[in-house]
Amino acid sequence: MFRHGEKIKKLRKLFVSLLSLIFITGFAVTSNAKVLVVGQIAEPKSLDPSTVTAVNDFRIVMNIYDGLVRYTDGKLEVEPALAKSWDISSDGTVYTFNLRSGIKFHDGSSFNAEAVKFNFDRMLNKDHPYHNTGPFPLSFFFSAIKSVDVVNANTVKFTLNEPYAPFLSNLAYPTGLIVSPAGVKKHGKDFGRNPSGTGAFKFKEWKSNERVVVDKNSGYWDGKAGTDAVVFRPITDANTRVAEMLSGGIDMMVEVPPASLSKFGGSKFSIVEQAGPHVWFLILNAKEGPFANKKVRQAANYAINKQAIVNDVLEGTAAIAAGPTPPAFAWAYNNSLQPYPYDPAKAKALIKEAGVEGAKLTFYVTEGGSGMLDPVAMGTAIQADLKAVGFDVEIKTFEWNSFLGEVNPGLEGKADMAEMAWMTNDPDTLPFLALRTESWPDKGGFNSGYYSNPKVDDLLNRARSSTDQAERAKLYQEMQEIVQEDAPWVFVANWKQNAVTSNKVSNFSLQPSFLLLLKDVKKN
Amino acid sequence: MINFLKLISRNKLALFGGILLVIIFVVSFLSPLLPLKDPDVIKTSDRFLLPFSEGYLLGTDHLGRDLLSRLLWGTRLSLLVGISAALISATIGSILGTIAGFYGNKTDNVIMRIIDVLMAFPYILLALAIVAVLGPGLFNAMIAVALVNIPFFARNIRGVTVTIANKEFIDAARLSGMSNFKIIIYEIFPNILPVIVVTISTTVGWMILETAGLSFLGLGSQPPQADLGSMLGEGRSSLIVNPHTSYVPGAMIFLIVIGVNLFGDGIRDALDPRLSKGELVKPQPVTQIKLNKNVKNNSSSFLSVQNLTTAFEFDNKLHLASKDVSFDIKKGECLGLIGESGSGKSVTALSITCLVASPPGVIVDGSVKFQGDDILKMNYEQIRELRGNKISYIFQDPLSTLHPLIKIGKQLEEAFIEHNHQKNKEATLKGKELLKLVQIPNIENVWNSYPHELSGGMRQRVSIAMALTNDPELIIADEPTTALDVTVQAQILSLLDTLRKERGLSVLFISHDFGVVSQICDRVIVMYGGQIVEEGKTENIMSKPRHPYTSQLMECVPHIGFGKRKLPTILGSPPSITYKKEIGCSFASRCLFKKDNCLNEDIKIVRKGDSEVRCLYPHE
Amino acid sequence: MNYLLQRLLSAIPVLLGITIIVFFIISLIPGDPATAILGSYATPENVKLLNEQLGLDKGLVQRYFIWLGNLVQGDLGRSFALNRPVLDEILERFNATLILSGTAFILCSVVGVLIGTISAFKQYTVTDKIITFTVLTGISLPSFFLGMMMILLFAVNLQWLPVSGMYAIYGGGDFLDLIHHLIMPAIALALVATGVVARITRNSVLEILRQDYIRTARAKGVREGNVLFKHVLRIAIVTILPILGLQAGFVLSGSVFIEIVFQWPGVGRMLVDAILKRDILLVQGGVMFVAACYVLFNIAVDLLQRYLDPRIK
Amino acid sequence: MDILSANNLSKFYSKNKGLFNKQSINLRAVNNININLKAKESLGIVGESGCGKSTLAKMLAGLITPSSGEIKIQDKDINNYKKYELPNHIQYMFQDPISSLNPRKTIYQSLAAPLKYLRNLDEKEIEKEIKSIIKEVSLKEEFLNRFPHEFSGGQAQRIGIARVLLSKAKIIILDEPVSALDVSVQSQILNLLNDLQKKFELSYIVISHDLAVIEAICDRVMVMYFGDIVEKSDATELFQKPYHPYTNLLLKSVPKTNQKIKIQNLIETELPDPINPPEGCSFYSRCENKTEKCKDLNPEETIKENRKFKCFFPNN
Repeated sequence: MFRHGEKIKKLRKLFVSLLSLIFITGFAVTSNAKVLVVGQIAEPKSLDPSTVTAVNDFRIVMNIYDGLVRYTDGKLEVEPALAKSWDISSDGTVYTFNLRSGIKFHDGSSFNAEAVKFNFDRMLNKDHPYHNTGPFPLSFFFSAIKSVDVVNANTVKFTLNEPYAPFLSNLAYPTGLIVSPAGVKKHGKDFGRNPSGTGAFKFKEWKSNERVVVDKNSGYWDGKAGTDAVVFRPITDANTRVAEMLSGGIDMMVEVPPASLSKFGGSKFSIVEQAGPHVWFLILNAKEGPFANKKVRQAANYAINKQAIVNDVLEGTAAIAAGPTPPAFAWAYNNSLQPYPYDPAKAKALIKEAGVEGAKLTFYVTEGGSGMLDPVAMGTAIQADLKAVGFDVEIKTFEWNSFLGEVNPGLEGKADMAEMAWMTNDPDTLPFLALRTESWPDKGGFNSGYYSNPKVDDLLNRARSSTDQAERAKLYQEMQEIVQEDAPWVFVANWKQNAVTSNKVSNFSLQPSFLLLLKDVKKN
Repeated sequence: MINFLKLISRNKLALFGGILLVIIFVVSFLSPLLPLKDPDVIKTSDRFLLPFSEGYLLGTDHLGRDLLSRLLWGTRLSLLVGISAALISATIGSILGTIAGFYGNKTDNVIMRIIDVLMAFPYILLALAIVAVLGPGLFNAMIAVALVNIPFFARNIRGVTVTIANKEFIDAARLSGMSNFKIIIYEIFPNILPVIVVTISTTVGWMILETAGLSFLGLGSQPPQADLGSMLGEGRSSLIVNPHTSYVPGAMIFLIVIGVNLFGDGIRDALDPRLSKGELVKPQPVTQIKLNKNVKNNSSSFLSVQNLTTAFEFDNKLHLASKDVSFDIKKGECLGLIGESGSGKSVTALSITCLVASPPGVIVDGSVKFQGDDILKMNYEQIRELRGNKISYIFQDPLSTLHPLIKIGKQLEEAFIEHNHQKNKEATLKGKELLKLVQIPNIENVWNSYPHELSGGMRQRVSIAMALTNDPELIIADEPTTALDVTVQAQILSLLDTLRKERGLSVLFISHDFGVVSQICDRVIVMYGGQIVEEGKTENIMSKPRHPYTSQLMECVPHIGFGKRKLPTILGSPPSITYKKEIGCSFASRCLFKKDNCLNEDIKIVRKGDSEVRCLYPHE
Repeated sequence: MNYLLQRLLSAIPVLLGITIIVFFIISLIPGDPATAILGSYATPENVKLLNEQLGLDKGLVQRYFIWLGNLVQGDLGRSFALNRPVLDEILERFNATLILSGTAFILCSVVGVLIGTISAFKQYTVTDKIITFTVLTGISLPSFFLGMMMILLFAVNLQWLPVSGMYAIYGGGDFLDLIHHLIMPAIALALVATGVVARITRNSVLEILRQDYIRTARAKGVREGNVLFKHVLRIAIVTILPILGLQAGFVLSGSVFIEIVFQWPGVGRMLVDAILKRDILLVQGGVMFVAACYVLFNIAVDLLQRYLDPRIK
Repeated sequence: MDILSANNLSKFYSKNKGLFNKQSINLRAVNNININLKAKESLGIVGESGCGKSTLAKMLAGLITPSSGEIKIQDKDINNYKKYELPNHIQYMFQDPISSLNPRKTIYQSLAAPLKYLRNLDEKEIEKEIKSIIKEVSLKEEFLNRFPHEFSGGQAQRIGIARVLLSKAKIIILDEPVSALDVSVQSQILNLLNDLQKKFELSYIVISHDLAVIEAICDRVMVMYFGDIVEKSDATELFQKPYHPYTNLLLKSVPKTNQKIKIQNLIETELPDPINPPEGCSFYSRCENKTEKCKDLNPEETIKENRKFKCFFPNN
């Protein structure tokens, strides 16, 4: 018995020392000064910019690749990038780009006009040998392109079917980033896992669910990056992401949950904010049910307390939306537009007028998704507001992809309202894809609520083909007024995107384009 | 039912769990009647209020809803879901399990393969897929949780059913003309019901956790409806800043599940017959000794047992198994202890080295002097030194008394190593020598065999060899041949007799068979109802029993050579062990010579002729 | 050997059954993979086109057999959503799941059996009560909740342990670094299973202690320590082995939550996403892999049991 | 006339040797046995554990299906009886009286089953029958509402007897009817069985390992060894003058109260391997009278002085 007791004592000692060993190593982990760790909201789908659609993926690819043009720092205006300059034909259908010379892709191959042609042909031409490396869901951004021609090694000519105002802006979008043709030829379908561009960082490794690492591209044409490397860590759970940020596991995180912003108030962190072209709205089913009546749609706009949602639920990380176009598109925004005030009494009156008191509504809510902010909480708050004016709202929640599968084909026969949010690069995109009669779901658009106003259709078509920005602005502003009055949506919020960085990080700013540019960021 | 509640309330933790559950049930099911705020009313300006804020006892959530109200409504829903899920999967699972277990063969094979398939599938993914198919919602989550738990029930119930289906009463029912269906309903079901109840009670908590898990993944209840899982999911997004929104539902889940578990354990214990028999209490290495008085024992015999009284303690009552047993064994003597079941003979034998399982066994009186030292006054280490060394045992059924998973050789060596602190080499030599001694052929083979690979006779020889390991001076053989066939019995008895004589061993030989005892014992003690009723030389007792019990018992043993006939009998059956104090002769009720005063007072053992007898009117 | 072959062959119908269930359940989920691939801009037109490209316009049964045919040749297909060979993705992540669940499993087996035995051997003492209470607490907490609490306490407040991930982003990568990251998730994952194992062990040890062969050992004068380690544990392990086999399944399932909470780069989170995105081939491949491991593991448990318990032959 | 007869009855338990070995192993339990039972007769089957006597008994009662051979009851093959008709003719009494009663049913419920399902009586008749039979087996009426665990072995065995009687079957197979009971109770049960046999004109097949029990109750005895009947005889003659050496060994081995132990020769006690039964006489290895002939040839049934046995060199 005694001998046995001694054995236990020895074991205990061993155990204690083992434990302390483990904990001591824990304190030894310190961060490397020159590596920036970014907390991402999800695992990227691919690092082939032509194939991805999520902002989360854009945040990485923007740092690996360059486009012909890019957005000016802090603005939504286009400036030269891989193209030094360009000419636009007077009818607005031919764009000729003069390319920078001597630029190499990370894999060593050269960037030239052939590479540009390869990129767009791959996306647009079904017979291109590498078209099968797609699908390219956003290729319709460039559907106006008739042909891409190599004039000489440093000159490339785009011919469009018709004048298309957002063309340059779309080129600056991640879908327009230029990938290495040699890389695509080498890796084929797996190019997305072995990306090669001309950007400030070059791809180093991608470990599933762990990290994507990019190294400084020391030969970058536009000056060297401020850090040796950037690590993108996918941390899907917002809470864990916040915890990692607090404990120093990451240097920077984007899309900070509003509720946890208060944790980052001290001097150890800094919060960066930037409004961007984002609008969060409710699609109302204008084809059938109570919302077929304009008065009821307006009533919904009056009934919802946007102030409470924006200030409380979203902790001030968003502003009230007045109409379909976000104020971030300053030149196209109608400043005279006033948001629908919170007026439940008026809402009730309108509902009574329309004779749909106590109607039962089905409301599609998503659990989360690109730009959706805090959709369940917002949906619940909206449900409560509508209940207050006499609507019986039943919420159905869906995971993001199922949600899109339900909503994009149209709400007819299924729901009366659905949440939605868009982040775009041009004032044209959202209304053109989601408000025109021609963009009803059965015609291949995203007008899931079946809104139709010939006047709006006309305004949008004209704005798109004009190359004069002042004229476009006028058309868009008129459109906004009509749409606000027609209320096909409930206009809820414009997001101010945010990010938190540790105090070691400097020279960081968010872009209104929602893209994450890390080249100039330094870490001390 | 009252009995059942009593059993449960005996277990304090279960009672605590039960009370906890009752409170949670009552409060949450009364929530519609309680003066609570509307759980769905949003007041975003009051969001994230801490517990004990004005107007909000438990604070508010991210939309400013009253947490207390949501908690109670949510608990109500979660309980409903958990219990319904448990009931659904229990019903379907039990039906499948019963069918598979009862019909066996192909039916069993097909059902169990399907169950295997479902079990190999990570259940949470299966549940997830089912919810994805059915669409989100608490009801669908419940269906999914119920479905994925069916295999668990089916497997459990199948196992129990197989055991029951092989019981003799099922054959008996079949012989009573019952169809398979009726057998399942009337014979099997009542027997598996307790298992189902126990399984349900222990899985409800698990189901609540699982539903919470699905809600955590966002597939549970739809807003604004509250259930504990979705509350936890909602709270989680603000865990770091406002942890109370997670703590509140988390704590409730914890309380419910711990309540269910404690109460479930209580139900399990109450329905488990082994517990009431004390079978799930750890037996101490030495019988509990609580001597009431100091028994004087001046005997200088080799072994002297004086006034040994051993009892079983149930419900704080002492059931006396052996009463005031006194006897001596001389060196080299073989003493037989004979009696029917419940006569106290085995308890007496085990009490000598304090081997009666305790609890429930207690030695309440007596003295056991072995070579001058009182064993009942020794400490554990001293007793252990005696066991298997100077005093060793041979037990009845060698299949259950030999360790099933240790090779014969290892088991033989063990006693040697424990007592001699010597290494394996000597122990092996000694062990093989002993196997030769008990005339085991093919020693090497047997050495490396497991007990189940040997025949009953071989096993008992191994037991004898094991008992002889440390050259003991006393061997206590407790019905060593009862489980054996007659032909084997004869050989074992002959072997024992030879060894004892060769080695001058003292033997205490316990048996119920007069034939066996008379063949090898020098002296015989007859026990009845825990007492010695007669003692004397074997030939005297066999030829001239004095006690009416002894004589009547000997008469009703069927002997060969008398043909088909009516046998002499003893009326009634042997007394069972009870805590009641009975005065007088315990055999009186069955005795043919009973007189009025037999029950008046305790009867002392007296010398009559060559024997000692506990009887007022012994045979002449 | 013969038995091993027999068991392996008998696993085939089970695995086949799994593929059928996975394939058809996933196919029943509304929505389609094309929507997931195309993201927000998925128009019904594009979806239809893409579905044709992916071969999803073919009949369900036909697709199933095509998949099965490829599987036999070792080709698990290409994930729709990740645009990557399924096998690559699984192999890369499975390692992590194996490390996490394996550690948790070993933890729950060793600790569970150990404290269960101690608890039984010290029945009704303070030790027993402390263990019983701890075990009860352990099995009454949702593992994901526990994980969250652990992060809050040990990672955020005390900063002893890293919040998430499997290796440190820089400087790490060695064994100690792994252990360091493994502590919290492994404990959170193992806790429930440990509780279950400990409870069952306690009961079976108590039952074993009542057996005749334990009395025999005591009658031989075997020391209590040896009774416990040589006689009781031997049998206890044999009785608990099948339970451990079951626990492996629970641990594997539970790892889904833990991988989410601790951002462990394993296969669990991937499968949840894949199910929701209807990435049929990835789900098929992943679940097959996990299930095959579970089945193989149980065969190993069976073999071990046959080895430890000679009576079974 | 024979009330029951079995011809060439065998039972093999087969098991595939392995996955790829289609050849199966036959475990021999009962091998080619012939039995006949006359009305009002009691036939004993005696043998050691593992000799196949319980398998034989269960086959006769229809609880196990034979591998080959036929069983006839009242000259009608048992396969030709309707599904639940057989128990009306033959009943089986179990060795362990307690475990043959459903622990969760009262004695009344257990006893009512045969009346309800075999004899289709109504509630009133059932109650009457049960009350009368309970007297026959000397139990009190108040026992009827108790559960099996409240009874001693002897009482439970009386309940078992009562149930068997309620079926009105004339043939009863008694499998070790008293081996689980205390000596003082054994004789009560044996006497009861003898009395009931006379009263209800029953035929018994008694299975036991205990020669004394068999002798006390049986008219005729069959000695079974390794799945085979090695000797058949009138009870009295068999116990006085065993022919087969195995019968002789059994009789010799029974301990007697009036003699001290004799030193036994350590001859083989093991039964042959049931997977590989020996070519010759299965008792060869243990036999005192064996010769080379016995090793190679299995003796056929021999009739000598009206006695049947399977041995080349019988005792006496």
